[in-house]
Amino acid sequence: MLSILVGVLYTAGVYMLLRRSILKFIIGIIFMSNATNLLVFISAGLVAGKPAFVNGATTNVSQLADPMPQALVLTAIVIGLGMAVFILALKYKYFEVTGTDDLDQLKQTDSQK
Amino acid sequence: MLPMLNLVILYFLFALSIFILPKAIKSQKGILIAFLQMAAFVWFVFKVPLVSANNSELLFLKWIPELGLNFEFLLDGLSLAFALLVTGVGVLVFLYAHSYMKSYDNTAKFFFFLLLFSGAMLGLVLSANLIQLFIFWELTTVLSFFLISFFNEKELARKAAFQSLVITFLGGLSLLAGIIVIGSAVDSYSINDWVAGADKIKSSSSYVPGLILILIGVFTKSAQFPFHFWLPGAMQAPAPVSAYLHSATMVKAGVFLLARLSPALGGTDEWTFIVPLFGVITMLVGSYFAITQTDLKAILAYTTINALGVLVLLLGIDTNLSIKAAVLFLFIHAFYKASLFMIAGFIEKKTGTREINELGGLIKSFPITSAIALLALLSMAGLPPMLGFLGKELIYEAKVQSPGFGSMIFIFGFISNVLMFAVSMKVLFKVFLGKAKKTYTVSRFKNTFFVIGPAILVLISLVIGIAPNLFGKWIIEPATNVIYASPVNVELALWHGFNQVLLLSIATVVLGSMLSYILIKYNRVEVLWQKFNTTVFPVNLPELFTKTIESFVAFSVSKTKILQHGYHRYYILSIIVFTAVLLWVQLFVTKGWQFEIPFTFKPFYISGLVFIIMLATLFSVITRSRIAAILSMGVTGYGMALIFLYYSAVDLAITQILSETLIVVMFMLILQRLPTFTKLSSKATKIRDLIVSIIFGTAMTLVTLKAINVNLSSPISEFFMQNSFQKAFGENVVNVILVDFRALDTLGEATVLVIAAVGVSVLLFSKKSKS
Amino acid sequence: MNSIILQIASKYVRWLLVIFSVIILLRGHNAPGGGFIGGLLAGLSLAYKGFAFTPELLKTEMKVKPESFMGLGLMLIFISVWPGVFIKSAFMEGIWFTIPFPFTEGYKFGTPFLFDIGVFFTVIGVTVLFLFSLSNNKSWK
Amino acid sequence: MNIVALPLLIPFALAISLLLFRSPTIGRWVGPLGSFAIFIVSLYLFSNLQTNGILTLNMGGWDAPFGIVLVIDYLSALMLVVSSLILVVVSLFALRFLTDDIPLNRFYFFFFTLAMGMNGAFITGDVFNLYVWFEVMLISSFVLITMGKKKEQLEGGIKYLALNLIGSFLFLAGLGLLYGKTGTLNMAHLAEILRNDNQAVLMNTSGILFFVAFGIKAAIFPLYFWLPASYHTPNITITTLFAGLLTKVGVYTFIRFFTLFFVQDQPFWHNLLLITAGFTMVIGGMAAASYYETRRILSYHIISQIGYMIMGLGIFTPLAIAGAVFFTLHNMIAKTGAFVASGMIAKIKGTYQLKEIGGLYKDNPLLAVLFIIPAFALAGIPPLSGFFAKFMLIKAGFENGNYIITAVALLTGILTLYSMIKIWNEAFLKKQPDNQAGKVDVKLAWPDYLPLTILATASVLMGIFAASVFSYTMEAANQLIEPSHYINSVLKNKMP
Repeated sequence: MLSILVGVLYTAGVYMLLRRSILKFIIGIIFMSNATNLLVFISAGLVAGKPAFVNGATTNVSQLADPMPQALVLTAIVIGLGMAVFILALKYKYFEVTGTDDLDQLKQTDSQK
Repeated sequence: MLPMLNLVILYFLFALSIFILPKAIKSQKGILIAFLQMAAFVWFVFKVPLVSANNSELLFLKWIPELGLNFEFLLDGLSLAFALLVTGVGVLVFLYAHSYMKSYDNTAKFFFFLLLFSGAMLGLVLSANLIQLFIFWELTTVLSFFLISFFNEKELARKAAFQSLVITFLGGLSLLAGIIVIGSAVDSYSINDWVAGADKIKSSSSYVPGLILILIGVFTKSAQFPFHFWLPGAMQAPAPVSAYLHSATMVKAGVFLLARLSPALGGTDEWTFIVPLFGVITMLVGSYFAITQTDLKAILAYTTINALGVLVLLLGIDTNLSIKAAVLFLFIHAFYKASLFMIAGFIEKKTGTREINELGGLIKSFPITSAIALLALLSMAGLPPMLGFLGKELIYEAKVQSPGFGSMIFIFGFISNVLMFAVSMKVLFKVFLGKAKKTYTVSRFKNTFFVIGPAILVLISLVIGIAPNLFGKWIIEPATNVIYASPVNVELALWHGFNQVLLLSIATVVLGSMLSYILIKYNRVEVLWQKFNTTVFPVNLPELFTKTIESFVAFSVSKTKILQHGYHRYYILSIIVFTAVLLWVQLFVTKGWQFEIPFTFKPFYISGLVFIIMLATLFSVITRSRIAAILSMGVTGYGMALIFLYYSAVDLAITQILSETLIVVMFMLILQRLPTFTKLSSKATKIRDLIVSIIFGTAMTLVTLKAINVNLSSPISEFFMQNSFQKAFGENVVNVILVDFRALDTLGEATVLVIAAVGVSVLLFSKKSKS
Repeated sequence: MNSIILQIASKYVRWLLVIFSVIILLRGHNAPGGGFIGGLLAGLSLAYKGFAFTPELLKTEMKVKPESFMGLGLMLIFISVWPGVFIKSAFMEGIWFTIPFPFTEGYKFGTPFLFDIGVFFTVIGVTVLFLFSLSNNKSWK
Repeated sequence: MNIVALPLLIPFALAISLLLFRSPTIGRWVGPLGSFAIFIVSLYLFSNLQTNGILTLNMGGWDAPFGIVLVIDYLSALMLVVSSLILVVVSLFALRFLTDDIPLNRFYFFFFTLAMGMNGAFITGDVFNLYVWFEVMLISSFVLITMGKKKEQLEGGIKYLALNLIGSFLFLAGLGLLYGKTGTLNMAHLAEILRNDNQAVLMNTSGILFFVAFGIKAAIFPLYFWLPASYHTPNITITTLFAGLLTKVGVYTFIRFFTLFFVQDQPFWHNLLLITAGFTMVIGGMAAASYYETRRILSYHIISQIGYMIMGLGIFTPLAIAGAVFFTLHNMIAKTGAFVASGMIAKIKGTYQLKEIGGLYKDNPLLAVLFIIPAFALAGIPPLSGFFAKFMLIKAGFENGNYIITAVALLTGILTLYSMIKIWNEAFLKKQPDNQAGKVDVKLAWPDYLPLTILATASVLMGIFAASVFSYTMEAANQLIEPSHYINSVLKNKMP
């Protein structure tokens, strides 16, 4: 079920990436980011209701949820946050400079001179 | 034997030092270099006795032995013959250049490159490792590029330099490939190993492709048909360069290599078919086009092509006679052609033209020069008592006796010789004899260096022509022995009886004289002939070359425009499609889809949650309101946080909520300053994008499903859980991983955030906004 | 968004949030929380004031620049890297000692904790700088 | 004391100090001196490696595969040394060539974070850690490329960023799958698991994700589009920094991953690598031939040359991989040199357009010499560094029977030469065009020549001392082809 959600999120992400609006593009990026995080999270297996807290008394650790992917996803979320904000700022700046939201206007750097 | 290496190094060091010479000496650098060449020449002369006893010296230095790459300098009959040519002609050319280059600026550059070239050429002919030889080979290519483009502000010179560079570089690549291909058969690049393993090479499957690749290299360098056309173009170079590179040395590099490889690769059917074939064609092309030229240097260039053709032909015939003839002709040609080029340069300097129709009767103004030219032309025409006569006789003999398609070769050789004779006579009568169109005054002393080079060369030619035996024994025989790989007796004599060959020579002279008479007497014949040539041979190779390059560039431009079209979305599209295709291929190949899909709706509230997230996502995609899109994106994010929470990831859920909040806040901050959505894509585009997205999305789903089902090893995280409390003193394993077990990740992550923050501030705070 | 309610509420809520974030940070090692979460919370609480009033006000009011927060945070991280290599064997190796605390076993303090505090400050600085930058516009109300 | 972490920590400390102290004077000193310190440390580590074998450091004292381990083998060390040399050069270059719209100390801040990310990527022995360093490097480069805030820079930045972000996501997804399947992130441990398991072929799907992710970073066909769209937009200093380093990190990871992990279904991977390599070479070369702007020519040229490196990996013999490594090292130096030269030309003439300039051969012979060395090195003309790299690759290709790709590689050499000679002909040999006659050239001072002199010398030395460079790269290749040594060094304390 969750893997289908991954697929849906990727589909939505890619579709949004392929739109011409800058804003939609960023939403696409965030969907992709979420999809990837979810993928990482679920690919290591899921354990419900047993978070990885241990103390001296804990013995049977193998029943707890795997904390590793959690840590990885946490890192990835934070990195994704940084990236997302930066791209937001970049697109905003671009809009400020050029006054367009259309990605198809981004042709100048590829044109022959 | 170290001197050989030192000698080559000396050349390079000396070349570098040209730039730092004190001014007073700097102006005499031509003479200075001539002394260096002289010393080298003498050193080689002293090696003659050694070599004529059929001994050789080898210097072996390890370099990168694993690659088969070593320094191997070999001095034997063949390399000595070439080394003598390189240094001997070098002396004279530098003396000549000393005078010739006086009127130009930047001569330091010129002498630098020319001397470097000299060193590279010397290194080339002394190389016994083929990769080492290739290195020097490429150096000569590059240096000749610099020398041809010496008059760099002339477009023609640049074009010619570029053309010769591309052709010879192409050939160089082919040569390299050939060397590697054949080298892998005997696992060595040393010529000695090649000769020793000749049978192994010839029977291996790589022989034919390797031979062809090497021959392409040889043919480009030695201006064989159909690569010959760069050589006339190269006449844009200053005269010393033409005299040195394009007659005596560089173009002979290919001939040298052919001779070097002859014992290793020669003698097979392929060799005796391909090599003479191209030699004959080149010989004919050279002489045929030489006759209708009117530019003195162009005539010389085409006759050089002819001579190179003859040399290749003789090496290809591969009999002891033909090889003997080849070695002899090598010297003959170097002698007369270098002197003629020098004289041509002299004439151009003094008269301001190279057009033979504008010249005439130069003997009156320049008697000495003209006399030298006369002798050189006689040698070229193959008349006694010059060395050229000897050569021609020997060549005829070789051709007559050549196996295989000997008679054909013989007929073509005869035609070519007739043409060559006519060309020589034409030049002689049109330029030096006949009516003077203008008289030139010359001061006697300034010309010394101009004349001394050609004079010496012609004199040698004359002396050896009359008394050739010593020369034959000492120089020709050792070289022939090396090429033929078995002892050959060389007896040379100017007069060797009244025989078939002499008859041929007489016929050549008679026919040639008639032809040249017609050409000189009736200018119209020549003009008509030229017209005939342009109609019958409409393909102008240099132009074809330029056109090919141009059309290739045009092709590249159009293809690049198609690929680098600038549409950002299509870049993404192509990446996604590429990924999706590869993923699907892999899914099929590894049959990853065959296992069961654990499709359950339990627990139902998670299913409900997933359903809501999907709806939110979908809504965010299709809505036309920006705020709605962002908020539903937020819902997706919070939904994910709930999933995390359910599946035991408390910290993760909190982080997700907070960062999602932050992102939504950021969006809201700039939202009002961005334009509203407008409809930009057509329906067809949307459908296409949708299909691509779905293909990609399903691929990812399947991949995920697969991942859940494969478990190759138990995870390392159990270690963390066991040690988190005891060794790292923390109960929250996730946090302990972040700050202790994998703290380096967190360090990087914090750095990413800081960079992003500073980056955003750099981007948006600006003292002066530039647009 | 210049609402009075927000402004009044912010006075109290903000400080509550900051205190809460510090608690989150401190207990992070043993319970959900930690530097990231705490930092984000604290950063958002500062931003909250920005929402309530104007970011310009916050900018003038804040005595410490966000960049200094980040610098301090990274510095703490950097410092926490070193004790391990000198006292034990490797960079970043955890060094722990116990601060005696009345009525309990004592509070364990170590370089990983220092590290976490560094992260905390860094994230505060980053969040605030993000908000400053993106709201850096005169039309913003 | 085990100082393997220093290549990471030095730039980190320098970046912090630049964040805290923002005086330009400090930046002026910290930049070059800091880079030099990194260079020295790299050299020290390299010599240490030669005596002690593979160096490892378990961060936090946690044994591999549990903690993050830093590993320096020959490949890492060589990349470290050369890249830190590039850092030194670019830090000097920046002093003279950065324009006013980019504050120097800000530049150096991102410069060092970039260096930190790059060094981290080179020395880490942990795949997720690699991802983190990739991101550090990427976000630094995102900021750098947009720093001038001009329209085309923002535009190039958006394309660059978007495509690279997709790469990052795929990388991360691949990582998740990898962990999900194997339960470990340590490279050596992964390699051990994947090599001893016949089910490992199921990993190929994650392999694809890595292939695309690294392909985007390394700019191979058909994933390279971001590079020519963006590389010519920022200040030449920044372009130079990117040109020498960024794509090569992608190549590094390619080599690392496809020698360590994805070795089960070799024909598939090697054919895929070779096909993409061939297209990359040809299309990059063709595109380079079609431009008349130095930075664009050189940008496409980067792509073309990436093809050679990937080709070496695809042939997959020790010699071929050594050739790929050699080629990468050579290319980092020579390519940076070519970009530096183009920056110098542009500073003198005020434009990158070849049609508007000329006459430099006469006016500035020193620059001519300094340009032609890296240019010919790139074209593979002996005895400069490029020749040996190319020779190794071609030899390996022929000996392994990969005739087609080798022929393509050889013929691409012509395209390379053509584009280099085009710059030479137009900028140096040709006369200044008449319509530009009025322009006054900017005179360069001696510090302007310093960076290029270092690079040209390095390129020549690499040719002269090709034997030792060869033996290093051969060592690297042997370690890569036979990774048991690597695995054992990393997992020496592995708990049962």
